[in-house]
Amino acid sequence: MFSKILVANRGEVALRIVRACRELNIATVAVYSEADASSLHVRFADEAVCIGPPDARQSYLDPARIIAAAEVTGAEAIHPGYGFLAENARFADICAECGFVFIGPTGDMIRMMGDKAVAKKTMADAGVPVVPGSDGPLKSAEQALALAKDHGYPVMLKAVAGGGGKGIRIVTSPEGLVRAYDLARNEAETAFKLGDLYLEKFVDHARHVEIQILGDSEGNVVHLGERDCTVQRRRQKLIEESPSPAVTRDLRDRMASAAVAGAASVGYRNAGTIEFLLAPDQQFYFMEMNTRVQVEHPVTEMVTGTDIVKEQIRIAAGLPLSFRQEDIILQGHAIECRINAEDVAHDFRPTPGRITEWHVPGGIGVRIDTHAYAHYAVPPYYDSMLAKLIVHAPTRAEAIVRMKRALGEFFVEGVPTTIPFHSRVMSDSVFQNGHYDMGYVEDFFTRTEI
Amino acid sequence: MFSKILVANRGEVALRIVRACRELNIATVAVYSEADASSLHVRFADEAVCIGPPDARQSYLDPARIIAAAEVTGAEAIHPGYGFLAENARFADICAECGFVFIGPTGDMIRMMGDKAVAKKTMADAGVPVVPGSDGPLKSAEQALALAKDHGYPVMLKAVAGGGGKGIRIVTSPEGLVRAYDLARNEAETAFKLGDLYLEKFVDHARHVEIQILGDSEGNVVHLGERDCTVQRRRQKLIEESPSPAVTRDLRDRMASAAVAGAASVGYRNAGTIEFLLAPDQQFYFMEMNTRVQVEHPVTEMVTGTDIVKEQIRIAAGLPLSFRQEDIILQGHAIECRINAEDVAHDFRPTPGRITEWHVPGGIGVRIDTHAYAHYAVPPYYDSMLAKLIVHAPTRAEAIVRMKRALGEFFVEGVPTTIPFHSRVMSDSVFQNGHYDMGYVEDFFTRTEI
Amino acid sequence: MTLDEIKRLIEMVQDSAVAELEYAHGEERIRIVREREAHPVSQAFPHIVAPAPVVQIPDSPPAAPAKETQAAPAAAKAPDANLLEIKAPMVGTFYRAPAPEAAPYIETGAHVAKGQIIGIIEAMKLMNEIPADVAGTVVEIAVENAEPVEFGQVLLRVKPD
Amino acid sequence: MTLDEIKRLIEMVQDSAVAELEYAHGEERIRIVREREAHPVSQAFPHIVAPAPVVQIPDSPPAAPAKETQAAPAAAKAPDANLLEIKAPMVGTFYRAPAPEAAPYIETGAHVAKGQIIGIIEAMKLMNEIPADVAGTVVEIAVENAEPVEFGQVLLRVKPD
Repeated sequence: MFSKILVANRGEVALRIVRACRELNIATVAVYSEADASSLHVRFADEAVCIGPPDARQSYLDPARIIAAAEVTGAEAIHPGYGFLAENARFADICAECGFVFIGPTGDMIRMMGDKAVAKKTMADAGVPVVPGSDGPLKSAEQALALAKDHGYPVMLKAVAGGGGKGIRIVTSPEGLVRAYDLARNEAETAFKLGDLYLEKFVDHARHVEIQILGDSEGNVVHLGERDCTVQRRRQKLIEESPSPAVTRDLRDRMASAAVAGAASVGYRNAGTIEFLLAPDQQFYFMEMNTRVQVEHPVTEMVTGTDIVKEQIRIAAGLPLSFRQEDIILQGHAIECRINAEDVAHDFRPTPGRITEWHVPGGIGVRIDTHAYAHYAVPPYYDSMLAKLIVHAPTRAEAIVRMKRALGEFFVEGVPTTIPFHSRVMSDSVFQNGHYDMGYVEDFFTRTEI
Repeated sequence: MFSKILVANRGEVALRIVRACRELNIATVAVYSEADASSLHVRFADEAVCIGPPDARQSYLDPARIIAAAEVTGAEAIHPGYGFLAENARFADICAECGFVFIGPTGDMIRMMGDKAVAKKTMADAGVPVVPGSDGPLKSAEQALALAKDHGYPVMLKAVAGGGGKGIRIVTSPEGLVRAYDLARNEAETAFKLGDLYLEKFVDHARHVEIQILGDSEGNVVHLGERDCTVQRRRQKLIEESPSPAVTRDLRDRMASAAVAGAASVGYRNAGTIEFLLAPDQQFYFMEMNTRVQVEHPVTEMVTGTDIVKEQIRIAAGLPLSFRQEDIILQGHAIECRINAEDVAHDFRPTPGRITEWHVPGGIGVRIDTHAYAHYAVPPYYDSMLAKLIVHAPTRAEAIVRMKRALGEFFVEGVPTTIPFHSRVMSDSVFQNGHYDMGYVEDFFTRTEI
Repeated sequence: MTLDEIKRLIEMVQDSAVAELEYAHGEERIRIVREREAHPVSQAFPHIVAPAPVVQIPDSPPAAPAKETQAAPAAAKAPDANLLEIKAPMVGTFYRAPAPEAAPYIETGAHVAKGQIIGIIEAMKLMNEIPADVAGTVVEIAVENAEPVEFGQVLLRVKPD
Repeated sequence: MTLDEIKRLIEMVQDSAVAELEYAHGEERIRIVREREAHPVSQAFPHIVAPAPVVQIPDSPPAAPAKETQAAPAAAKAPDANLLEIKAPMVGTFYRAPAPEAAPYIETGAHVAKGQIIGIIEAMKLMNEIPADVAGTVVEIAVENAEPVEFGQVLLRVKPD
């Protein structure tokens, strides 16, 4: 096992990794920008190194600074968290070249899954259902029109190099497709320096359901059930739950088997997530694979009793998974609300500033992951997530009232947060009955007043 | 189900009950003394009634004030928590006479278990092993001498009306016994207004292991495994864990069966705890039955996935238990540390005062139950417990490192607390190997420096 | 401006509810900012600062959180420093008269003697007569007839003799 | 305003509940800010207030929490307001000389010109020459040879020309 790990991230996920290391008796090195000197991940790490100014490109996104910090502190491995360099294949390569263990899959694996067209083809070859569409990048608008005619409108144009909801256009007619084709190419060229597009059938009233998998160096691949991340706003996840209210035992078996087969076919190692679109007819389609730990991993930890970040570290150290598939039993129901420093009344505008009052909920079945505290200043340079509030209860209905109860105990003054929004969702009958799809948040604001 | 419950307590347990009610959609009435106006149990209840001055005898211990508060607020049931009126049989009677449901067993049941000699005889009749000793109150010092000769020294003299470790003397010789007999009678007469004593064999190197049971009005009695509460100082519990490191599966079955048989034999209804002395030879002896929820109930909740306070309310409302014995599977290991406002370096002296800084731990497997917060003033009138920190992990070793990690994140300024003490215990090899007995804390301070 | 004048200004700001004072005259300019002592808790838990929140009337909606309804009346009533308060010695329902049709024990404007009964508090089906613990003229009867009261709640305000 | 008058003003503010006093008269202007009690965070997390804690030396015990060892040196060194600081532009290992046996680039008391190399920071096996961004006399070399430095850490203190 490693004796020292550098955490190449900030905020709650950096603290999450520090906690896992502490429980594994591994020393930690936090890196931080000048804007994060008083963040808890810095406070709770064994060592901390300032690596640059607030601008992430000169701090958290700069591989050279991370590696230099690992060198001067004598770290043996680097955990990238999520975001920043977590899915940067070159960074994974650099870590390996410089003699540091990258806690995640290999650079080549990240590269393969980062190319959406290659990822899709790889999964299709492994027998994982994929959304019908172009077989690799589109060669022309004419090819796009022919494919759309075959599969029926609406269809989506997606940038091969896109991700996180960026570079996607939905078109409903041949005229729209012709217009969108050139626009989307130019956009992708500008945004990702690669204009390649692919086409997919657009699945209406779909849900976003993902399977968590873990693969070790002995070739074991275990799944930890699904997470339902359908509650999104502009493709940013807001609420996640496990199990999904739309997934039956049989459907879970089929989705999980597909995910495990897909991961096993490429010899996937470390934590990964296979994201599926789930159609109302229970058909599911591979969307993409995330080659890192997810923000929403705690809901899975709570229903399975596992510690995903510890497993990531064990796997990277060459140890086998600490459980087999038959040890994983889903217990109860977990929900996560992302508490962001955002003004819901003003289009979820980020609201950095100083937190003047901070009281977190407690009691039975409540977990909080946060780097914030009373008097913490939320810096304007990074994402607006302040905390993840996760609850666990025997049933979904009990988890919802528990979440409502916990949100009612969560007091933040100084910056507006998404707490009131989440409270309203927990009281919303559509969320409560579980029959929501990816249009939920838009529909919610149409139905209710802010 | 009730629509409104009055919580006849203060501090963390009052908040615990408010939380359970909120999750059951039951309105709550908090009662409070003038010293507790800014406590969280007042803040989080739906209504709050000031019932008297700080002195508990004129507030939390006065049945008339509690009942009057229930009357003016229209509450249907009263939850007594632990301490104060929780094991006051007369209060349970008064509640029933005034038309309020007392959330606990009947007054007669409390009375029976409150008389230690009757409780012991009742349990012995149900086949529960009891500590050898006098069959009811001692008639004379001569009878005590004869019994002590039969069972061998050391023996204990206990006040029939005692409890919580009060009114107990250990004697090692006939001379000591003669001397102690009159002293203990006088003490008991003064403290409990009843001088009756009984004698028991003193079990050396014993552990305190208790079985949580729940009985409903349909006659179902279910046990939720054991708690090990051996780490005590002057008979005040400091650390509790479940399962006990000293209890094998076979021993658990035997202890739990005895506890269930004992509770079933008297038709016990609501939550109760059968406390056993566990000898090094795995013999166990009934000590007493607590007819209320225990401070340490969260460790059981964490390993069984149950909500004991919700079950208490369900049972009091006449509903059956929401699970059967076969549904209860112990998962992993839980530990609770009681965080008290006490100065460990000065003989655990209580240290009321204003909390200036307050940061609670978070992350995976951590639960906090507390009524305190930043700037809360700890009143000098009541017990010194500020918070219960509970962790849950797959194994005992992991739970210990998780507790150590969580204690390291717990910052309290303004009043000294027992946090540093708990951190040292978690690092102590004797605690870690689990081979400790009721002399542990004394031994710990002999072995280590403060 | 002399130092003494500045000193007086400081004292005025200090003893006031003013947060900041700024004064300019010709060339001269002064600005005094009073120290904030805002109790942090009172911000996070906005309505819990009153030491003895008034009991909520029982027929209000059961699910409404206490924070919304409590304390506001107590806070709104700025107590006159010259008045004495007769407070409820127990929790219960306050009655102004010994029986539904009877005349009230006391009215506003009347004189009350020490020990004189000013009302009844019903608790546990018992009617407890409440004697005045001060003497004077009744300025205000602070609770309605048949209203629930909690310990320490003000029943009467009295101008002392 | 005489010194004695200022002193009296200071005392007035000090003994008051005033946080800030500003007074101007013609050319004259005075502003007195009373010290606020220690920032609460700095109490709960005692050693995290320094904006750029010094990197811990790698051979210290790995399990020792950062709080114990960090920041203290930075806090102890009260920076002289008249001195300029040359700071590390990157994380790495600082070397005072181009090679183990070579003479240091700069010594205390020497004059340094803008753009002059004052040391090397090794990062990712690359030797990065660090030029001075100010000119003046070197008053202090704040890091040892071969010591790890973090971004923004003070390398040299220089008295400007």
